[in-house]
Amino acid sequence: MIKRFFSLIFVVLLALVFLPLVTEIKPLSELGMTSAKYAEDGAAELGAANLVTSVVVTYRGLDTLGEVTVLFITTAGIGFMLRRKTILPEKKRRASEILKSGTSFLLPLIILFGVYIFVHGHLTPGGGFQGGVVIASAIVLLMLSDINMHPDHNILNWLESLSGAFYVIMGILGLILAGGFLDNRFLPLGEFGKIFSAGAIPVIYSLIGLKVGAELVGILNKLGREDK
Amino acid sequence: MVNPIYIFVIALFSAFLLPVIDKLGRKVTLGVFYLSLTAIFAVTLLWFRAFGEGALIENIFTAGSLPPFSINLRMGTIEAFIMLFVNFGALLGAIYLYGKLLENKVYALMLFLTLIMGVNGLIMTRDIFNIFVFLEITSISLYALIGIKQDARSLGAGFKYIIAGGLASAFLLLGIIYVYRITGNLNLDLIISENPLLLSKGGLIALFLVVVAFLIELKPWPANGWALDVYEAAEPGISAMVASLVAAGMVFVFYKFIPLLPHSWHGMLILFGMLTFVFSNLTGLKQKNARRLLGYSSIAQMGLLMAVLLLVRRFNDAMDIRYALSDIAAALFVNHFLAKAGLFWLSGIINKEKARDWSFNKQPVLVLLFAVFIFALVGLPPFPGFWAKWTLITKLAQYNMIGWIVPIIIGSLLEAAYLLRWFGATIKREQTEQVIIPRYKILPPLLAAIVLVIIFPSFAPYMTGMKTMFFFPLLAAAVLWLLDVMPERMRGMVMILILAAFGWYIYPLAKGIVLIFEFMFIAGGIVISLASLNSARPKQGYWEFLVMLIMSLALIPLAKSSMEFFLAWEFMTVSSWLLILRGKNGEKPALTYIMFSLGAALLILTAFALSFAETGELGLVLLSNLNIYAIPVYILLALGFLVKAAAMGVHIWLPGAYSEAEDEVTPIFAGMMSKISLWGFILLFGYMGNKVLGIFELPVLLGWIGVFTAFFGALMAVFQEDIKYLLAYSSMSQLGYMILSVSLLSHLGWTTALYMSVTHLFFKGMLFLAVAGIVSRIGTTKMYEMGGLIKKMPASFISVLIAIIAVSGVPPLSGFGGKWLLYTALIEKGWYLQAGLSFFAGAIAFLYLFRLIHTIFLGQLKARFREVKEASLWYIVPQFIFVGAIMAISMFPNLILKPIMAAVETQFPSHVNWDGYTVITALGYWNGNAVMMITMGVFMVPLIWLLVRVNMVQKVEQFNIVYAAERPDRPETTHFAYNFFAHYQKAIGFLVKEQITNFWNSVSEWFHSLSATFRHIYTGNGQTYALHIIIYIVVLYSLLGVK
Amino acid sequence: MTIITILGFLLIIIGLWGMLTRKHLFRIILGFSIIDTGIHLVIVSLGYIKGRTAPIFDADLSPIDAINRIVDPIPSALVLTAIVIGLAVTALMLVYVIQMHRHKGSLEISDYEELKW
Amino acid sequence: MILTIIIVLGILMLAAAFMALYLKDLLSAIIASGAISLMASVIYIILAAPDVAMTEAAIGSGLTTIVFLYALHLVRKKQEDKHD
Repeated sequence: MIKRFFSLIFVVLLALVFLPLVTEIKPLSELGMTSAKYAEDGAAELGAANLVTSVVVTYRGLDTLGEVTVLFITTAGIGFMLRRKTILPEKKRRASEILKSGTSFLLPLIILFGVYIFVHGHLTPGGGFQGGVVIASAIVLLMLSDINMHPDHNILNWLESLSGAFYVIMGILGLILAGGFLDNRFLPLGEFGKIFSAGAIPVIYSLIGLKVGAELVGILNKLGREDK
Repeated sequence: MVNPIYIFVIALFSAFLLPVIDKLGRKVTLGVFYLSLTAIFAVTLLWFRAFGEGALIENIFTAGSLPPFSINLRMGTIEAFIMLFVNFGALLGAIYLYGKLLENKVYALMLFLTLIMGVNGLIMTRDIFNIFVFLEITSISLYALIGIKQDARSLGAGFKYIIAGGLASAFLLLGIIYVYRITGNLNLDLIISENPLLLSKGGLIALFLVVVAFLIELKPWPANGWALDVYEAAEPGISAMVASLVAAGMVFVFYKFIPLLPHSWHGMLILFGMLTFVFSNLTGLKQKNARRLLGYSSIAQMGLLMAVLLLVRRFNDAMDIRYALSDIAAALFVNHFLAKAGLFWLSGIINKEKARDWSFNKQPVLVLLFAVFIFALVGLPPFPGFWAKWTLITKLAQYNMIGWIVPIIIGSLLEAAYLLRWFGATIKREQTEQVIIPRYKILPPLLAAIVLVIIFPSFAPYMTGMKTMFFFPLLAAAVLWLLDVMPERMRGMVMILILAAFGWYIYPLAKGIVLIFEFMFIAGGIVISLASLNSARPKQGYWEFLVMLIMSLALIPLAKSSMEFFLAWEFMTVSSWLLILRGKNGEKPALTYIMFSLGAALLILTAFALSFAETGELGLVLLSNLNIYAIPVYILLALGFLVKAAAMGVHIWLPGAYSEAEDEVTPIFAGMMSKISLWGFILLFGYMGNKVLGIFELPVLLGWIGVFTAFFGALMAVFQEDIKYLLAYSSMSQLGYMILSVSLLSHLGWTTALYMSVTHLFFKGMLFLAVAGIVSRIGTTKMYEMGGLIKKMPASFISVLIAIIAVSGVPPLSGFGGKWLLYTALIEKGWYLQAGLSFFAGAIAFLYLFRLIHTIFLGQLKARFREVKEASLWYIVPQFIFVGAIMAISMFPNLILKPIMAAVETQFPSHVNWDGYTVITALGYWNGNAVMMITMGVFMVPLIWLLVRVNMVQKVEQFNIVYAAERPDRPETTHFAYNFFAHYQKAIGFLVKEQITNFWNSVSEWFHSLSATFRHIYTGNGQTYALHIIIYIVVLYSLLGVK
Repeated sequence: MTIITILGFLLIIIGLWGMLTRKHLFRIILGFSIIDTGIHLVIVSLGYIKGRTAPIFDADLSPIDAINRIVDPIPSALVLTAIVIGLAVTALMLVYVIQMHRHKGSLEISDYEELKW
Repeated sequence: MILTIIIVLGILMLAAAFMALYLKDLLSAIIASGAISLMASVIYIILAAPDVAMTEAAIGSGLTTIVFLYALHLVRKKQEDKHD
């Protein structure tokens, strides 16, 4: 009880620490120096219509590489934590027929949608992460519909490894052929607003999408496997 | 130069591809894994070398834009330096974990690589949000790796760790976004240059949140329970990574943010760092679990490092980038990095939970490694920690931040207490079970230890002007260690040869008083060492420490700078401590000894630091120029030397140390090492003369301490039953006389002190050697178990007899001259009270000296000693060398008095005249020759009378009482000499009750119970730990005074 | 949009409160994810400028006058990263809980106190 | 108008937060927590951050909830296994 009391007091005090952050900081009225530069030159420099994508994939590309790495670590970590010495016998359960046929109809559509999202990441909202999640959700649907179905471990591994490796290679290409690591301009910028534009951004975002998708599926798959 | 981006590329590339490569077999995967780590290390090594050759800081831009529009990295000297160690540690850590990595899934390899990448990123990146990302990469890899050991304990610990880490990240993220909001960018350098923007209230809070997040990552006291749990429960290979690698990354990030901190925060943050240092060490005092103990030590070191990083900002000159290696922080960092990782690795190899259960199973390599790491952490020379401590304290004094020295000293002593206690206990443990240890596990700690040793030349900048010979003790010890294959006696001979050569080498450097000391140390050392040749049994470490001790003793008077003095002093302390530890029951006394000695050393260090602060130079001569700090320096030095002299009040280390050290070593302690404190006083008075504090003249105070030491030492000697204890207290008493006479600050006083010092070496050497010889035959030091040995050991008897005549100060032997000089000197100065008391003490001395003859040699021989033979010649020969010396100087006092007086004359004008063999003072004269003749004549008459009547003596059975139908439960009570002075005890026993021992025991207990109290905050509950963090944040916020 | 900033902070505080007081391991993690959501709200709200549009160029928005018409793209980019990292930490915590439960069969934080002092 | 929506959403979110912490049924608590993210993504749309909105909806409310449910399932299953 005394701990609850202390918790209450100190949480309230912490709120008081935060208070000036709300009262003293006025709402933003114009862009800061960094984002003003992005707004002015970002489109011309990198050729992507979605400025957030420019920031995510190129200007702050190292963050994004790190972010992909974080997901990668999580997948590895979960696989690592949930390792087991013995494999328990499987329990079988049938999924309903409706769910099954519904899934087989929906699955290609959802995957296609996911691919669309990350391929258009430089033009419209969304990108590798969002597309990756969509693809992952398709696979989850599949896993739910057929409890015994699991994505092929090997394919996942290859997909994850290769997309990651190619992502890094894109970075090196930027370093060698253009201005720096993860610079997208070693490919032609193309015509602004078109799908084949913005240099390597669509390529990188697609790789990110594949990798994120594979990793998320990996996470869920590993958790799901524990099931048995 | 290789772009450091490739460090990420290598790590990520292999991490991404490892699952695929693993299909080719685990060995291949591991090959790629180790290759990647090596490549990363190679990259940093290249950079480090480039900076060594004068390369400039390199900024690495990404994404083809300049910062702040893109993320940039920086590779500079400090970055390269930290990364060099991080990547080296990573490689070693990976080697250590080889077994685990082989048996676990490939994920472990991937996680390890990302962990390393994360830490490298943390160090290089200059973008604050990127710091967050790399922090997460590091933390999440770590969270997963903590799960390498799967049991409820380590999982629970890992979960608590995640909670804490998650909270820290949350605050960091909030702080970062507000920093961005206020400054409009995320580039650290730009933010630093636009610092004023952050000085608004909102800005300061944002800054506070960022900083506090990294503080939490540094595990500040008391909000650090989660980290301790992980140190304790995780796989030691992982704990090693947390304590070294990850900590390095966090510290460096904190360092990067320091330029942003408002100046007004520094003091409070330093205080919090120091609190962590002191209280973590305090809490460690009660800890029994080895790894948790290491955890406390790690956290303490991080606290110190953090405080130092902030303090160093104030030393404008110390930040010269070219000397990054020799910087305090760098030295502390390297020291802690390697030693702590090494100890965690060792803890995995030993694999015992309780620190007390550690044993090395007869693996000398492990003992050596353990010693290196522990000594490095305690800050003993020649390890980096020593230089760090030295420089830190001198710099603090120089920059007028003397107050900070206090927590550093207290914390260091506490840390030394538990680490050295642990070391002592482990070394002394019975080593039984033989465990096979995989070679690869020994390699990492071995390499870490080697680096700790070979990094030594990097500290050359501190050693400018320092003579090489001050490292001879180490060198000699190393040589003897390498000669380990030789027969034991041969090694001993080599040691004596080394000593002789060293004596020959330093002879031209020594003049006057110094020469007298050198004579005592080198000649005395050689003679006494002869006794150690008596046995051919292998003695591990014996000759090494002995030569180190004697050589460092000899070096101390030769020191010209405080650095030289302190270095030799530390070598002396360590080697003597290890010699005590070698004794059969040496564990406890050695601990007491080293604690007092380290305390004394730190007092002396502080004094030197103050002197440096005032004069700006290290020369000891400059002590005489002191003005502002004269009084504190005087007092600190005097206290340090008093502890070393075992003066009244701080003497409790002495009896245990003397009696538990091996019998052949005790004469060196008593005859030689105790004199070093006398040298200290000569140094002190010689340079600083008389100082007055308030109404007290300090030398007068010291004189009183001396006379009381003489008095109580004698008194306590009276009531001892153990012969080595008796002699130990006797030495204390004698040293009291020397302090008294040196405090006189007169020609006669100093002459007395030096004269006594030399003769004391002779007769204490004899006595302890005689005792060593006797003990070697009868195997006990208890006097009530002896008796009647006169017939069995006549040679020993003669030497003891001569010695006690000499000690007691009756004519005709040399002790008389000492007493005579003393009283003359005291009266000349007008110290009548002191003269009276020392006369009284001299009388008491008879009581205990009488027992040496009476109890050991007279009375009746015990049955079990019927077959005892005379002690071996190895003991007898050195004794008789001393006998000859005593005879010579008793007969011809001017042999020794003349050089002493001539030497002292450089300090004080002499009022003493010489006439042939006669010393003439204002109060009378002393002709040693005549005194000798007369006394001999007086002595011979009764002796001959007794010899004639010898057949009339009636013999009494010693153990009559045993046959009186009683079976005594304490056999010693049947001995006629047991508790011999019981009647005196009734009268004056209250004076010798162990009040002082009790006092120091209660000091120790007080610290331990304080430790027990404080560690109760670590309840083991993850939520409580989270609450600690919140409280820490709120409290720190209110104390920093963010306005 | 100060009100959303406030909302974010309220969520942070509530999440913190839950994390500090609820005993069930799942609730602690839920508390964490509430804190995370709160932080994300704060970040995005700080990048918002009244009356402006998303930083995506199309027929309506040309790069020329973008500087006066778009909201700050950087917080959005940062939040993307933060969200993914949040998921990662949450997932790892849950896996820890699963393993803890496997080894000890308890989901109460107070049952994991064998390490102390 | 927008302000009203935000206020309503805000109140709902706070309520959901309390539900996530205090609802007896763990399953509902998890759903409530997912709902917070979902409502947050609506707010992101209002804040002109469609990318964030998509991500929060997909990851914050979608995936996180699924992971939670998986974990819950595993733990419950263990408990049942124990009771058997």
